[in-house]
Amino acid sequence: MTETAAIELKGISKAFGPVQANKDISIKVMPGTIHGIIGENGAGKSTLMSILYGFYKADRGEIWINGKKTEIPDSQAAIAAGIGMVFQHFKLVQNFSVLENVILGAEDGALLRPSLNKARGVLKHLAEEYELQVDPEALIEDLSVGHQQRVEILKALYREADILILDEPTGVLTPAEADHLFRILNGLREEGKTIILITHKLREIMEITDTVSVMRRGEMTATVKTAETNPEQLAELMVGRKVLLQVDKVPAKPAEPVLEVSNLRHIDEDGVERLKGIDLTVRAGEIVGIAGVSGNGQSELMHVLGGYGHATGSIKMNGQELDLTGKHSDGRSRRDRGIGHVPEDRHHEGLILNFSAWENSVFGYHHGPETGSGMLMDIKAMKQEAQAKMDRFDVRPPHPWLAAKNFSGGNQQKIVLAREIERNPDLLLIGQPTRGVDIGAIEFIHQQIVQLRDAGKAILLVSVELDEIMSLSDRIAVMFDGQIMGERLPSETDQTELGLLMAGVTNPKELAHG
Amino acid sequence: MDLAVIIQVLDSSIRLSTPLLLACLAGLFSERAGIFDIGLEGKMLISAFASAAFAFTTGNVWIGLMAGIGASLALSAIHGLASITFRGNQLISGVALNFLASGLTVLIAQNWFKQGGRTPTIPEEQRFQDITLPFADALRDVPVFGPIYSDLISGHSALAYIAFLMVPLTWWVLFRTRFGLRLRAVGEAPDAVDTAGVSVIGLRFAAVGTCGVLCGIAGAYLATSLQAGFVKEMTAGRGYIALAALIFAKWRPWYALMACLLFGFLQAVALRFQNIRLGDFVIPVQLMEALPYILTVVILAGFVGKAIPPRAGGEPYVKER
Amino acid sequence: DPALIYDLGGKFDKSFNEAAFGGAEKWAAETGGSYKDIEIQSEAQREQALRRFAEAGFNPVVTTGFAIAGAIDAVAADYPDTKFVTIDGWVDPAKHPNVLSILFSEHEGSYLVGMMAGMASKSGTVGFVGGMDIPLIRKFACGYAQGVMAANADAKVISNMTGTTPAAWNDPVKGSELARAQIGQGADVIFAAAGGTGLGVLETAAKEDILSIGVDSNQNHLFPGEVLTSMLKRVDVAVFDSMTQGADLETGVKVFGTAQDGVGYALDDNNAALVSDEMKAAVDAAREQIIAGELKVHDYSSDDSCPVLQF
Amino acid sequence: MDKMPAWADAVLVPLISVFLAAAISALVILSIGENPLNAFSIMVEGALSSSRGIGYTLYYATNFIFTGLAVAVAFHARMFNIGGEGQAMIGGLGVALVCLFIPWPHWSLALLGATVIAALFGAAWAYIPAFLQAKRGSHIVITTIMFNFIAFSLLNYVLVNMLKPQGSSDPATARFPEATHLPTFQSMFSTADNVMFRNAPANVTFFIALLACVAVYLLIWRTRLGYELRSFGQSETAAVYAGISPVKITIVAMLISGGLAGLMALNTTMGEAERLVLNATEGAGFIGIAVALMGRSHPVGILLAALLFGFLYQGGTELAFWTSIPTQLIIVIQALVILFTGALDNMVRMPLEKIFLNIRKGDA
Ligand SMILES: Nc1ncnc2c1ncn2[C@@H]1O[C@H](COP(=O)(O)OP(=O)(O)OP(=O)(O)O)[C@@H](O)[C@H]1O
Ligand SMILES: Nc1ncnc2c1ncn2[C@@H]1O[C@H](COP(=O)(O)OP(=O)(O)OP(=O)(O)O)[C@@H](O)[C@H]1O
Ligand SMILES: [Mg+2]
Ligand SMILES: [Mg+2]
Repeated sequence: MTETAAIELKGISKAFGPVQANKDISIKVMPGTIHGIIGENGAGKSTLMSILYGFYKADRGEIWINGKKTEIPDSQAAIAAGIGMVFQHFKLVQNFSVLENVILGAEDGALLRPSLNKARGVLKHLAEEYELQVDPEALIEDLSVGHQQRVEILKALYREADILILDEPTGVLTPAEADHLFRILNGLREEGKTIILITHKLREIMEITDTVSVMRRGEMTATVKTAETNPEQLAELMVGRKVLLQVDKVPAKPAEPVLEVSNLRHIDEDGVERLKGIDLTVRAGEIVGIAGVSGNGQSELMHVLGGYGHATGSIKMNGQELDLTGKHSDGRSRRDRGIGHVPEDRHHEGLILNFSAWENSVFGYHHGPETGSGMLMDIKAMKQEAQAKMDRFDVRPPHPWLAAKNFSGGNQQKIVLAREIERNPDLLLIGQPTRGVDIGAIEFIHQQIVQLRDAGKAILLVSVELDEIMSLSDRIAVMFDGQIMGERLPSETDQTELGLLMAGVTNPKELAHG
Repeated sequence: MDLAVIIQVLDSSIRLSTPLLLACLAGLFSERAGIFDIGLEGKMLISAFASAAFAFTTGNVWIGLMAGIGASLALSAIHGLASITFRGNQLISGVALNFLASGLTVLIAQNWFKQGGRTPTIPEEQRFQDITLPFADALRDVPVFGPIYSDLISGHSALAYIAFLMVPLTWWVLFRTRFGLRLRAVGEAPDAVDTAGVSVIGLRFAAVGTCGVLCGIAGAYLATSLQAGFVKEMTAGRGYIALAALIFAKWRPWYALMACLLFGFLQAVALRFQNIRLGDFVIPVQLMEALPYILTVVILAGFVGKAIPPRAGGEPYVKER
Repeated sequence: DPALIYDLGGKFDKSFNEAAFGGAEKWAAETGGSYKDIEIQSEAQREQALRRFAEAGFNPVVTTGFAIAGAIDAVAADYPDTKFVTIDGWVDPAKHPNVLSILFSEHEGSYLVGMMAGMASKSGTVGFVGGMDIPLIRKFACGYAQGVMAANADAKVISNMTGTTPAAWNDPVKGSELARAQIGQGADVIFAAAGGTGLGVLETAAKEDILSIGVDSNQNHLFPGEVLTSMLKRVDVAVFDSMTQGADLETGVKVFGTAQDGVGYALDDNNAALVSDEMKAAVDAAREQIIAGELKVHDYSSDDSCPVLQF
Repeated sequence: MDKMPAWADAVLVPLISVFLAAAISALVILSIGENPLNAFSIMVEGALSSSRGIGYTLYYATNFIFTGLAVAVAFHARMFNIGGEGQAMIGGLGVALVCLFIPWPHWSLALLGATVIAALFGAAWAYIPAFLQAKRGSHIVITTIMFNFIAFSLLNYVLVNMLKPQGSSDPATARFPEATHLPTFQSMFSTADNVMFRNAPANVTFFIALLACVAVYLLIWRTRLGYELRSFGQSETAAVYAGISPVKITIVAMLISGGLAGLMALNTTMGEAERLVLNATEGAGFIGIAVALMGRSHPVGILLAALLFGFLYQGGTELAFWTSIPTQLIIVIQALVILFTGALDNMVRMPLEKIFLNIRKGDA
């Protein structure tokens, strides 16, 4: 083939101080294709893309765009070269409108009004062409994550990007939103745009990409045609060993109820009722998965159970009522009652990013025996304990003194998990356990959860990944608009039925008939 | 209380509010761009000195104003260097610059004029004159409106009118221009600005520079319009009050106007109504003196909700993954 | 050589400390001698400065401001050969034979300018602007009010303090506003005893075409023809005398009252046109009466109260 | 994994920064026609070369340790307490009341009582801003600024109208009784034939300040409360997840902060002046901000920064004694030191990091 590559990287290297994030990486992406990049947490994917987008400067190497050697010293140059990027953590101004975010940096002239008017027209056009509907006047902070992502794509298209980079775009999306995104990407490919897609999900790679590259420890280990490979092979290339892609577990043996929730209601700060009478039971020795499109009250349910959010109704733990509004409705009291909690948002809830790993490993349990019994905390014991936990959970690097922010997402998650599981709770609340985590780590995390269940503990799992819910849960409850729409056994349901329940349809058959 | 007294108090409020307003808007530009500035006091002070010194020596108050702005800008430049270029701590930089201004003004003034850290008195005609608005005299006898127009609205110096015009102008710049959009964005999410291909550093320096210009005007107003020269420490904590007004105003121009007028009004009232007698008991002057501050706390506690600063405020911008 | 320690306000406060500086300069110029001086920056430095100068052999050590009296009280006994002078402060002469306390009868001087204010006022309302609210300033205010009443029994005295922090000495902007507020209430003569803040009062009075009265030093020249007079407190004379006497300084307690010309009113070319003969005659008569002991001006600090003014 | 060895960051960077500040100061001194070397040697001699100079340096440092720690504790909980000045002032009021109106049998008991009251008064003055921040969201920066002004007015009223001895024109209380006078360094360290720290104001409060450093260290890094405080400062949502009450932590942190600021009054009011004067705090509350920031909110750093400022204060006084350099120059030097060590430190750090990285690459 003699066609010129849309993007060609030659010998890119980049070090952050002593860390070599990219080592001599070369890659070629043809125009009008979707190119996937996979790799473990910290493999260097985001760094490579940031270099392409001019966000970082490479130490060495060349960038060729459409057959021309191009210097990309800053994002402006990247934009000029027709590159657009959707970062993993969106680069949006939260209290600006969609329009303002779109025109930011691409205004026509010193006054805003003409730019805004023009953008309004262009957005309307783009929305129709690529299914990218968003309310142009809405504030970003009022939009769902999926819509925020659309704004990011719109930003790139508004700047007439021909090359679009997406870094882990589906990590925070619901399945429906992810499907929608892929439709958009397909549309863009048909228009001749070139797309680079970073993801941890092999299913997505197989579904949409044309070619795929695998990265490991800063190096590009392989580039293959998607059609000529399979998930198992990719997983092995990525992790360097065979990976079990299916959760391996024996049937559950549910015993007596540990958690009994009845008629639980919660009204948030804005006065909106988020939980509208939840009834739910979780027994010892079973995993109950809660499926649902995010924003339907799952987070609030976990918050109320975990002790931050007042509620009415009743929660019984091992037969005893929990305080829902008073002094004992905080996280500390919940932990005292045997409830462990791996929160959805590890960056803002589960960890203090600037604390060391050993400090994080007692977070929430700092009044417990882990910290010693004296007036002062027993730091030596805490460090030893943390080291032991990190070894058992294979946290890499196994250094308790390292700050949490210096661990990759997967390893951060393991630190939280180790803390909560090693406490041996009667009930473990666990939210989005594998968000943004690479498949090697996912396998490990799933194993831990199943082991805990087999030890006779109750587990309540919330995840937007239907695959994860389906494969881990012993029983599935579907939430919609603050209510449980129904419970199903994984063996007796499928993604379609769950999808309908998640959309608020209680009786799928009814829908089929009328 | 008759109209004349009310007008006197309001008139006084306007004069006391003007420097606060200029400094507050100055802080608004800086902090909206994510650079906290507790050095407003120092910038005002150094400008008060420079404007008085140059107005006196050149005999031209406009040159004085320019010198004041220039001196204030010099401090802004240091603040920018420390907090933008070298990603230093913005609070420390502000504290340091306040000290620097406090020391330097007296040191230089003493060196130049040998009058003990003061500038000589600037003759009346070399200062900013009070401007009598058209028809002010003719309309004075019209009931109610007349005194309001000719005694309250008319009769302030050019700088005071500039200060009040700065409010709509600031609003317009912030919310209706490209510069304003980018400036607000860089205070909320500098990474968004950076990835949109706009220089974070350039924008922030522009904001800090604007802050310097406005503080410069504020200082010149004190020394060459309200007063006839520079006296050491003559800003007397107004920079801190302006900062409080800024937070009070939740970083919005029109609210800033309200907050500064309120502070000015409270001070004017406290000055005008000392030694109030309630029967046998005389309200101590100390209570009147503290009243503006007490009322501020009360208002803050009772009516003003949480003030959320610009999200990226106070933090230097470091590219993040 | 003598040494001079200024109070916290600093050497060039345009009134009190500056007068001391003037006295010292005059002494140096006339005698060709030299002296050492320092501006106090913090409380702890008072004692430090006294000791430093005493140990270095300076004699006498002259100090301004009442606040240093406590430090002298603590230090004086350690340096029996050094003479200390406290201007405005009071140190027990029985306890410390090597200390001279110089006290001014500010109330008397204020009384005199108060009389002039009372006579010059057409509206019958006069003002007083003090700096920080401290007893010394109340002493000024009280004497002033008595003088005003003596000239015009129906007169009204508006008395305001600028504030309660040291910033009150250096806030001419507030001084201006206070002056305006008093003008608004009818005042047409205002006495400012407020350090740098007073400059704002004088400035505004000049601008609004009413009369003002300066303090401590002769401030008539600041706004010629607009300042009615200045209440003189001859700190310069006190310093000059002390330095002239040198190490042989006579110690004890010295009152610089009207009789000693320690306080008075200023008359020069700048205000000659403002002071009528009648006014001058009346004030001079009162002055004689005070000297003769026929007229007693109440001193606020004697009992912390003022018969004609409430604080 | 760091770019630079820890010792370089902790020692080399501040050292070079101080040097830069000194260099610029030298230029300023030159420009007003004085000899900088001479000035510098006067400062060092006056502040460090005699036990008396050291006594003064330590006296000032004591103030800055307290106010620095006060700011730092609040900082750890992500609050900016600008109110140290007012809290110290009210702390002083407490000290005065205790010393004047309770007949103490011995200084040690008086010190104990005064310590408790100073801390309580300071804490009480911090309580209202803390409460308003916690419950009403009123910004602590404004409220503490306001409370500084209010404290001044209150103290002025109390001194002028209530506590001032009759007939005195000084707005200050009477001298405290003999039994409350604290031992000075002179009385503690002098021997019969060798007088140390002659007449220097440094007193036993300095050791309380050192104890406070240790206590704050333990509090912040070793106790559960400190752990909660830091957690809250890092992330409020995470703190709530962990069962830490934001209201409680906000208030407790400010109470401790105010208490520490209040303790400063022990040194000035009980230790030095032995009476309460109007201006006892002398801006130490504000210097405390600089000290805390320069010391990176760590007690060891604060101690060092406080000593540096103590040196500048005392050295500056000596400069004023023996040269005709105006005292304002000292303020300028202080400003430069704060600027270079506190705000422009990266100007030094960045090139140093490069150098170290290159050295390592050379090694590798
Ligand atoms: N700004 C930075 N400073 C220092 N180290 C960095 C920085 N950015 C990335 N790194 C390091 O570089 C390496 C590669 O990081 P990168 O973010 O590119 O990984 P990734 O492949 O995107 O991982 P993930 O799958 O978790 O998103 C990691 O070791 C990371 O810790
Ligand atoms: N607050 C959060 N809590 C949990 N997961 C998050 C959060 N924010 C992002 N994620 C997801 O976690 C994944 C891991 O990214 P994270 O930033 O945690 O670590 P990382 O992989 O090392 O980061 P990076 O890729 O930027 O180097 C991402 O795919 C992202 O979708
Ligand atoms: Mg990444
Ligand atoms: Mg990631």
